Amino acid sequence: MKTAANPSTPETGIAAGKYLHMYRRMQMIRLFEEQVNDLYTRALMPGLAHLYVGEEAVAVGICEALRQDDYITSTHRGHGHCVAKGAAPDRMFAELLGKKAGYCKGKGGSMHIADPQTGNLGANAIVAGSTGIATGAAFSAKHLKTGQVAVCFFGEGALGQGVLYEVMNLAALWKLPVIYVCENNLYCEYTHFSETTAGDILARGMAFGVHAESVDGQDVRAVYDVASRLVARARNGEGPALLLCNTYRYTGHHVGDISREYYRSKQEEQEWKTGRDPILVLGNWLVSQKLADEAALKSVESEVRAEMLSAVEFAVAAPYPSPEEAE
Amino acid sequence: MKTAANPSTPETGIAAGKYLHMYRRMQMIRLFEEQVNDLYTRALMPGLAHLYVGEEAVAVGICEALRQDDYITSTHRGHGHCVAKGAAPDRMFAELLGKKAGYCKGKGGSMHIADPQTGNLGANAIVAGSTGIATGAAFSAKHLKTGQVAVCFFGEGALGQGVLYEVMNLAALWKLPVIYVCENNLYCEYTHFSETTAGDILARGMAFGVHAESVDGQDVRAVYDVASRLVARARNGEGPALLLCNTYRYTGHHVGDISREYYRSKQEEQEWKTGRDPILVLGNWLVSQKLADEAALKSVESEVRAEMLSAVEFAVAAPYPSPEEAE
Amino acid sequence: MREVPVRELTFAQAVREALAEEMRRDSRVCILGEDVAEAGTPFKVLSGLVEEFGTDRVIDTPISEAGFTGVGVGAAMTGMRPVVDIMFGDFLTLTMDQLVNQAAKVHYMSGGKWKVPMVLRTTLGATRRSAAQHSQSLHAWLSHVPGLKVVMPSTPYDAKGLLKSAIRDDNPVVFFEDKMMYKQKGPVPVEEYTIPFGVADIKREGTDITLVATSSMVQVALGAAVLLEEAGISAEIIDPRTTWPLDEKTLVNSAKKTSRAMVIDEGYGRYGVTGEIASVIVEGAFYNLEAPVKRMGAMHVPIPFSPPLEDVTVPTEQTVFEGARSLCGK
Amino acid sequence: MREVPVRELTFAQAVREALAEEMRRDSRVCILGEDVAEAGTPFKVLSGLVEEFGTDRVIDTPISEAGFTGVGVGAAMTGMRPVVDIMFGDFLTLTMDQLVNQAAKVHYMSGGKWKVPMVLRTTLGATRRSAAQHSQSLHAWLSHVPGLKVVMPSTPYDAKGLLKSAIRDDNPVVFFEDKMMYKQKGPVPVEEYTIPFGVADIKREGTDITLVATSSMVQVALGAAVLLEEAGISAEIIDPRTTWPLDEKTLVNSAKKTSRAMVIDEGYGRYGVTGEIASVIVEGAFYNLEAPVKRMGAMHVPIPFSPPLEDVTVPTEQTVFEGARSLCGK
Ligand SMILES: Cc1ncc(C[n+]2csc(CCOP(=O)(O)OP(=O)(O)O)c2C)c(N)n1
Ligand SMILES: Cc1ncc(C[n+]2csc(CCOP(=O)(O)OP(=O)(O)O)c2C)c(N)n1
Ligand SMILES: [Mg+2]
Ligand SMILES: [Mg+2]
Repeated sequence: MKTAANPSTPETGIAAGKYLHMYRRMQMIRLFEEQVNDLYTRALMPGLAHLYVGEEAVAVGICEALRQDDYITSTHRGHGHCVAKGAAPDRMFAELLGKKAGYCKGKGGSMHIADPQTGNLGANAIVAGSTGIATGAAFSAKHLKTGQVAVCFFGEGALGQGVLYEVMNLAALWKLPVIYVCENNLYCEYTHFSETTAGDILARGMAFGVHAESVDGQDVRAVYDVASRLVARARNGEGPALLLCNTYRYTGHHVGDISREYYRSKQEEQEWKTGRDPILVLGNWLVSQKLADEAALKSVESEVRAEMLSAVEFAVAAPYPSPEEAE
Repeated sequence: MKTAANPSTPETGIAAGKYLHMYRRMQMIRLFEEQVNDLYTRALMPGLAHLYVGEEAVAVGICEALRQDDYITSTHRGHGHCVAKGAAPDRMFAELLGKKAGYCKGKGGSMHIADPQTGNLGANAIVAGSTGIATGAAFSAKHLKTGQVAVCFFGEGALGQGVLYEVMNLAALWKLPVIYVCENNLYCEYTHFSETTAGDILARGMAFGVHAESVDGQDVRAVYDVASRLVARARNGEGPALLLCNTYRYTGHHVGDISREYYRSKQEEQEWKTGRDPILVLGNWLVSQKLADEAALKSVESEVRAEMLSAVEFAVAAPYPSPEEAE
Repeated sequence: MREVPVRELTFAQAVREALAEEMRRDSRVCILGEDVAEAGTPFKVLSGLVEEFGTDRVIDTPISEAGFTGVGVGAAMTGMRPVVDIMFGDFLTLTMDQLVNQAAKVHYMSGGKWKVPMVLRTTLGATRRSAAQHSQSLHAWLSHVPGLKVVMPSTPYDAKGLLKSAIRDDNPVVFFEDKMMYKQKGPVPVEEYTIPFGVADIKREGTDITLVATSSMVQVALGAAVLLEEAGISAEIIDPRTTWPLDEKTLVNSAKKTSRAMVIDEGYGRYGVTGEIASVIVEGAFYNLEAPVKRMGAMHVPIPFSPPLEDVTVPTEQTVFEGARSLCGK
Repeated sequence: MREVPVRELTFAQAVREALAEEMRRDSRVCILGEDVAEAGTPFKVLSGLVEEFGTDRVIDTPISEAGFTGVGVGAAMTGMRPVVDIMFGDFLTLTMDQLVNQAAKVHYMSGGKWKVPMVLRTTLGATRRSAAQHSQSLHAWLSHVPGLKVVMPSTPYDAKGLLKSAIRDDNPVVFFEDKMMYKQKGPVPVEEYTIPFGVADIKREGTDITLVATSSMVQVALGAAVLLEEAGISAEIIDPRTTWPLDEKTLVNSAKKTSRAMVIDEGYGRYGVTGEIASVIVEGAFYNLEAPVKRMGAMHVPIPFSPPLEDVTVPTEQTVFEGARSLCGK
């Protein structure tokens, strides 16, 4: 890729390499999901999957602010978090196909990828189901004095689950190094969040003594900046935070959710896709800052696509576990 | 009793009879509990009971603002709510002793008194266990257009239960006529509320779109005033409210909790009992306003005590259910 | 019943028709749940109801299973007849306090003063490649709890008749639908009917062995019965239809007649429904039994995602056939 | 084991000693729960621990059973060994998602990558006049769930040895203590010991009938055995000690020997522990049995408050005696 050798960007002093890395990571997520959808369409993937397309800047902006041994917990829409935290696409695809080479030996599938090596405590198919786990990981970090931070990703639908407030209260009382990242993509399944959420999201954190901020979830640099601050704060013993990331899922609730007009308009989808696409936004910025040119960005895309294709190939060819392994 | 014939009080325009009635109701609760403790000490009552002594102004101030067909839900510390809503002490004592004449035929006991006649949906031994029920009653009132209001009493310990926030969110979304009354008596069992409650209680309501206010829970007139406003608001279709009542329990968490020094000082107890006793506060005001004299108040006390003694007598003499009734 | 006009409906259509009829009959019946209105649930079971009954009666909720189940309990106590929708049976975990400590106990604990005419509809069943948190069949838990009735329909006909009874019941009923069965078709009379609780249905008559099967396992047992027939074994299939109340008599009488029994249920095999039903049969038919009652349930592991793994965790026609054949000593 | 120095400890003291020893041995062991620190729980089981281990390791929580159980799961996955205290077993309803969908499944679902060395201690048992929401024995639910181990000690000796094993187990264990038993005394060796899971204990040897009893019911069965002895019937009493893993062999062998068996458990009688254990015995000892296995559990009603009502809902020495005698045809 043609870029200046790790120059500091004028605005933030962060190495440009970091932003290029983020660009690549976002492309990885997008193109990973492209393959997932393809596998579904070709009837090669058992069950369903919830794509993260459109929300890439959230996972990447946050995870880039983390150490490898920091913890994350993830959701049913978890591929993006896994990739951003450093999981290998080939073993992720293998898991999605139920193959033995998968992260969970095929036992987990799309909604349960977990990986101790990258601090991934696991995706979770219960909405808000991992909020306790993330808070517990922060509890360990504090008690064992490891300096680790835990990030709990959840969709805004999880705001409906009482356990979230129970653990925010605990985290605030005990000053735990945990960051609750609310990915508000405007919908829980087929219902707009305004129909299910009274009051104010940030106020919900603050009412429980949790520091709260919001950020444009389509701007990876903004996400990264605020995440870096909140992570430093948590690591510093200053307690938990709630970060509201405003974002949008481009496609259906899951791969089978094709006809969406009854709950949202094509125009709304179009506006998010064209005006605020996180990959375009960062790409344009990289170009405008002369940190990369269009050709370089294109070549990232094609490199990543090739990587994904070979990862898929690996997964498709990989053997299933044998039935005795069920026990 | 020697009082002027139902004069309006200068301050609020509320009939003095109402305040005298409140005075009597508070005495009823206090002397009811005096008997409960006595029954326990004499080993006549099976199990334990949680006394409401010290908190009388909350139940009375709220319930006086309600219609008979308005709903309440209550807690493990529920005798005061039952009395305030109009339950008969003799059948309450019978229930506490497990007698067939009790409100629940002896099946419920102290923690489960329920009475459709007075809109009492039941005391509940699960902390926050009735928050859904109260919200559901408000749901019915709205859907059936009955004009009823539901009041959900709970101790501040219930702020730890996530379901409370789930139902507050629902009540706010659906503008249900429900009032969440938080009785902050400073302790959940043997732990001070500040050790278990981060952030701010009123903010917790507001963050979910619930109107929130607090009041001195030892001043029955103040409680009644704010309750009247909130009830009118709810009946008017303006939605739910959270009312924080600051109060204190004079005695142990339950009748057996005698040695309390390890979690709170005698001095603290003394300050609440002498400085802010709800019965004294109202009594002094009634006297200062010349709405009653000391002798009249004394005679209320002795009338009520006699009533309680005969209610206890009834309950002690009443038969147990026969074992076949278990099925 | 079979004399009146009959159509073929899917299981989902039968459920929907029961709801629609009861909602027309009784304006106090309403539906509460996630994505129940315009979306008609992810399984499309409720499609069309909001159009007829409006968003006042078909009510989308936040993802607050405990909260809206609790609202259902309170609403039921005070004049409504709510049908609460819990999308996946796995999410019952979140409603257990409302269901078990509240709904199930209110009537008894209040000395009969308050009633809770609430239905909680939910799903069960694996093999949908949905992994451990979206595949469980947790009806044993609720069957264990006094104060709850538990319904497990296995055909469109049963689903409709039992759901109508559930809605008319004055106390809480938990209604389990096999999510893999929604598209299965079966005859449903045009005329109104209800099916009482506690009455088992003999889904197939036979003489050599009694197969007691619930919900999803009834079709599996029927398939196995065909294989057994070919092997010269005549299987009688009993569907209890409700695990509580349980029609002990029909189970016991069948086992007495055939002298051999096997119980098949999709819940985890240990400490589940099969233990109770097998024990009831042993208690009632011991002296007529030629062999111990056999049980088949889900393997005692969290349900795995990978198809070759998942497929071996639940009873199939083949494993039921083999189990029954060996029980008959063949 | 009985050669080494032995003292009499109460059940509560035995539990406390197990915790204290494990906390000394392993600094990752901590306690989370309501009023566990200065108050030492309402049952005073934990009195003194906070003085030795401090509030960093004996941690008072808000009334957030789901929340702090979830924290326990996450803490267990990441290096701690939390012991979560749920005051009354009835409150398990609130922890079911964390326990069943999270704790129980993490190890399997992650392909063995993550472990959850968490113990959840809670109580069971009625007759405390605490009514329907504070008296339940809900261990059947957890025994039904793959991924959980379930421990039901019946003596101070067992409580100590089993709790130490639970704390050392690398995956979740639910530990049920009978709250009516806390003051019961029994011999406990001074020297350290642990008791493995899945090993039943023969609490009394006998030849005519096998009484399988769990937790609180072991004492009841022992009392009934004395009455049976007087009636000329020799009862063998087997305490499985853990319902999962279950020591099927010891149960079956005893039933084979005596030819009659009865299972007694304080949980609700229907769809509970007795159904599983009775079925296991029937499966293994059918051809040796003279009579169907009998079961006794709590009456199928919410537990009533009134003493004369509550007392008839649970098995007693007298009802066990009568049941066993009639099972022996006397
Ligand atoms: C406790 C629970 N209830 C319901 C569901 C079904 N469900 C799966 S995803 C989802 C919507 C989640 O919305 P949100 O949290 O906003 O996440 P998003 O899908 O938008 O990323 C629902 C209701 C579930 N998995 N868990
Ligand atoms: C869900 C649940 N957890 C724990 C308990 C045990 N418990 C009974 S009362 C109580 C304290 C409640 O405190 P609070 O809500 O402030 O009410 P108060 O007793 O002060 O009136 C606790 C922990 C319970 N009954 N329910
Ligand atoms: Mg969303
Ligand atoms: Mg309190």
